[in-house]
Amino acid sequence: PRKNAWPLMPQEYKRYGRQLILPEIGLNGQLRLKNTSVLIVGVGGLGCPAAAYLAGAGVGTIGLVDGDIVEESNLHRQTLHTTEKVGMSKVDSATFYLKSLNPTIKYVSHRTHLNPQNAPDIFRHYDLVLDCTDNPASRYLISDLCVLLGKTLVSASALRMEGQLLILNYPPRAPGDSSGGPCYRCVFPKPPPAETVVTCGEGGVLGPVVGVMGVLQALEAIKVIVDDSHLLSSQSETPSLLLFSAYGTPPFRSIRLRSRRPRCACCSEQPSVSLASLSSGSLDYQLFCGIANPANIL
Amino acid sequence: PRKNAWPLMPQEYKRYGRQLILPEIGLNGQLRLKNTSVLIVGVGGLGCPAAAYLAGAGVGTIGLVDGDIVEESNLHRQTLHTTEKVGMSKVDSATFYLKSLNPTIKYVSHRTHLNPQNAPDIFRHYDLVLDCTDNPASRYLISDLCVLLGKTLVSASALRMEGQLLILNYPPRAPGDSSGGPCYRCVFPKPPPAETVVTCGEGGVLGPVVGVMGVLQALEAIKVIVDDSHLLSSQSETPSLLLFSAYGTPPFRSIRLRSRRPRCACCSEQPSVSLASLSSGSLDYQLFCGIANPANIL
Amino acid sequence: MADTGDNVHLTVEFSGGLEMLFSNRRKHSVSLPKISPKGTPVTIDFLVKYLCDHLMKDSRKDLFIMEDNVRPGILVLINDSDWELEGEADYEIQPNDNIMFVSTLHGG
Amino acid sequence: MADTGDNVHLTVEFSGGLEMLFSNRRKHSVSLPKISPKGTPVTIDFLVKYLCDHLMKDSRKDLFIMEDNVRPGILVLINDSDWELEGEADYEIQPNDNIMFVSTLHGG
Ligand SMILES: [Zn+2]
Ligand SMILES: [Zn+2]
Repeated sequence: PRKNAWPLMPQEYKRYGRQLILPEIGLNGQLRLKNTSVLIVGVGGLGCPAAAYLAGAGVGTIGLVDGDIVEESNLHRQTLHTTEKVGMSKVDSATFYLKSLNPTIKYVSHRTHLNPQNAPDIFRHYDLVLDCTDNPASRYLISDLCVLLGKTLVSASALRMEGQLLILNYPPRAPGDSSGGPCYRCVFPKPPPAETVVTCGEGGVLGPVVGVMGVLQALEAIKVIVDDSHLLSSQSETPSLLLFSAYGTPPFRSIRLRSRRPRCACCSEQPSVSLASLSSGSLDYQLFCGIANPANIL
Repeated sequence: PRKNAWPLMPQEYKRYGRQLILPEIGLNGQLRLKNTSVLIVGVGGLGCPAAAYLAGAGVGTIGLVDGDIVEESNLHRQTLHTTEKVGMSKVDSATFYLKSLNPTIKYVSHRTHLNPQNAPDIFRHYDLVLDCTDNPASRYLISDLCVLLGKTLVSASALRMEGQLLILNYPPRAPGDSSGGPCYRCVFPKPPPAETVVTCGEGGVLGPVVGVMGVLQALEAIKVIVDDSHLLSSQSETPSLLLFSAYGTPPFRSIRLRSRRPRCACCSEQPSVSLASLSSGSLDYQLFCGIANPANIL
Repeated sequence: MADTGDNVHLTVEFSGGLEMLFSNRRKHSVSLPKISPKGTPVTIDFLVKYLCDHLMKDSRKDLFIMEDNVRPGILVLINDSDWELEGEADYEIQPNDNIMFVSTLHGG
Repeated sequence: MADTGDNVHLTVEFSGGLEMLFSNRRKHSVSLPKISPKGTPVTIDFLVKYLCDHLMKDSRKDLFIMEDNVRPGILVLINDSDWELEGEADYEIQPNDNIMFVSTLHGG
């Protein structure tokens, strides 16, 4: 993620001044942000705030993937989309907003549902990925791709009054290298039975609950991007999961997670998941997750 | 905060459907949101996300107080304002955005810096207050007014990589009633020496850090609004302070706070702070906070 | 909470929707015998069956266990650590342990 | 960490900017004598002076103490509770206590 760095323009010192003076960011961090490309998969309740704060911070290239259109029932929590955008592609609606917030960076639109065939070509162009989707099949697909292509993944989810956040494949190392961070399959080797999976449409979700998780995804992404070795080593020692519950006491809890699973189907020495198995269609994520009626998975 | 309730319009069932099905909200909660007015003091890094999620959730009336105009250096964190709004009043810029997100609720603009003379007449019209300001003088003024006028206050702050959040005067009881929640003076009876106060301009702040705190203010406001007695009683037992630190392990910590201070200058039986002392000008918040050069305090 | 006699006291928490299977309460105080009927110290494995038999009022047991194990998609946390760091189902319950069952969320 | 001999070990944390006065480190392991020179158990009061004399490299002592007390605008937390719930400066330090000093923030 570290391409050639050139100094900032005068306007950028003005725009980013309040974060440039932070010792954790500084000029080096700002240049890293500028030279990094981030893919946000899903432009809903998580993706909207995540995209807004990453654009605000000056991430050089932001890619947005979503095949859905804006619906009125999205607006209570997907606060980039506005009432007059109902019916428009979510990617277009979000890009319209983001360009008005920060016209100095690059936005790439992927108006599509993600699948094993189209995903590798999209993911290849980015340094870091945010999973802002809403179903298990896409979560496994995104994690597998991040391992196979060597990208760190910031993954979050929310439902009702609760949220969960974890950073996967951090540091991003080749399959079989036990010093790499765990992947989604390390933590969840088997998918949940389909009948236990509740969507936000069925279970509901409160706007600021999913909003908090999305903003935290942006924060973790920035931390990964500006990371230098000493921070990275201290963090990667203990992979962790952040649990949030609006009515919990305490509301936030940090959980220590396991490291890479020696027999993980994706990140171990002898993985059964490969780019070839993805493109050949031999990996059916919807079947794997027990989806009876395989519609668009994103 | 509970005025006459009338049922929702068909369009509102659609817009708020995903939160209406939450048992913690339901139709009663949605009607409470609709019939509540919230005052947001400060439309910066905290006020922007707080306002967006409260508007999204359908709070009936949102008042915005700010005397500042949008600057380019705000945009990395104050994500309601856009590049073309630089130079416009922050209140007008935010209102423009909020109306496009949710045109079905009422917005009230207070394009002014808050002071002891103008504040009581503004606060009187609201049920709940969010302190999204950036200096000690306004924090004491806002807390005093909330006690004197019987309003609960959701207060947050952020600097560099850290944030703090607390709910004050909850439940809101008359001065001298020890069953009321503590006020800002109970927790901080003496203001910090002026030379120890660092602003975001001087110390910097990361966008998603202040963003998380603002979203959490919206969440706490919604919880207070939809609260019914059993939740209220369980929460009011232990007033708490949420500490957030982006690089902390763990990042979030919940601190048990004291209850009302028996000799508090504002919420005790024999307070020295009163509406009369505010309007007469005998309370000088800037002098109290040791500000050498009293400019606009908000 | 201290131990009394032959029981071990612990806190059991449910989140991510699992609390709905347990009387809609997130936090439960649970008291187990120190020694299982088999004569061995009680483990998480024992606790899971105990919760299923005694604490769970909901009849949909398969939303919590599958083939005698906690079902896929539920994280078991022992004092805020993934149970895989602590010996999984064989972990022996200690007094005042906090055992949390979290159903993973997928919404966004 | 267990106690060794006549010392009491505790964790001291600084946040809200105070860490800048203490070598830019948020978390410190501190070992105090169990009994102060006055012959009484060590209190927070003792700890504050000890930190000022031994741990604080920064010369601007007035950013941490004022008139022999923690300055206004700093919250002192004993095991995640406001010290006013625990006896304030007179609280006697217990082994493995976590004492946190938080400077309140005002930005927004
Ligand atoms: Zn793996
Ligand atoms: Zn008070």
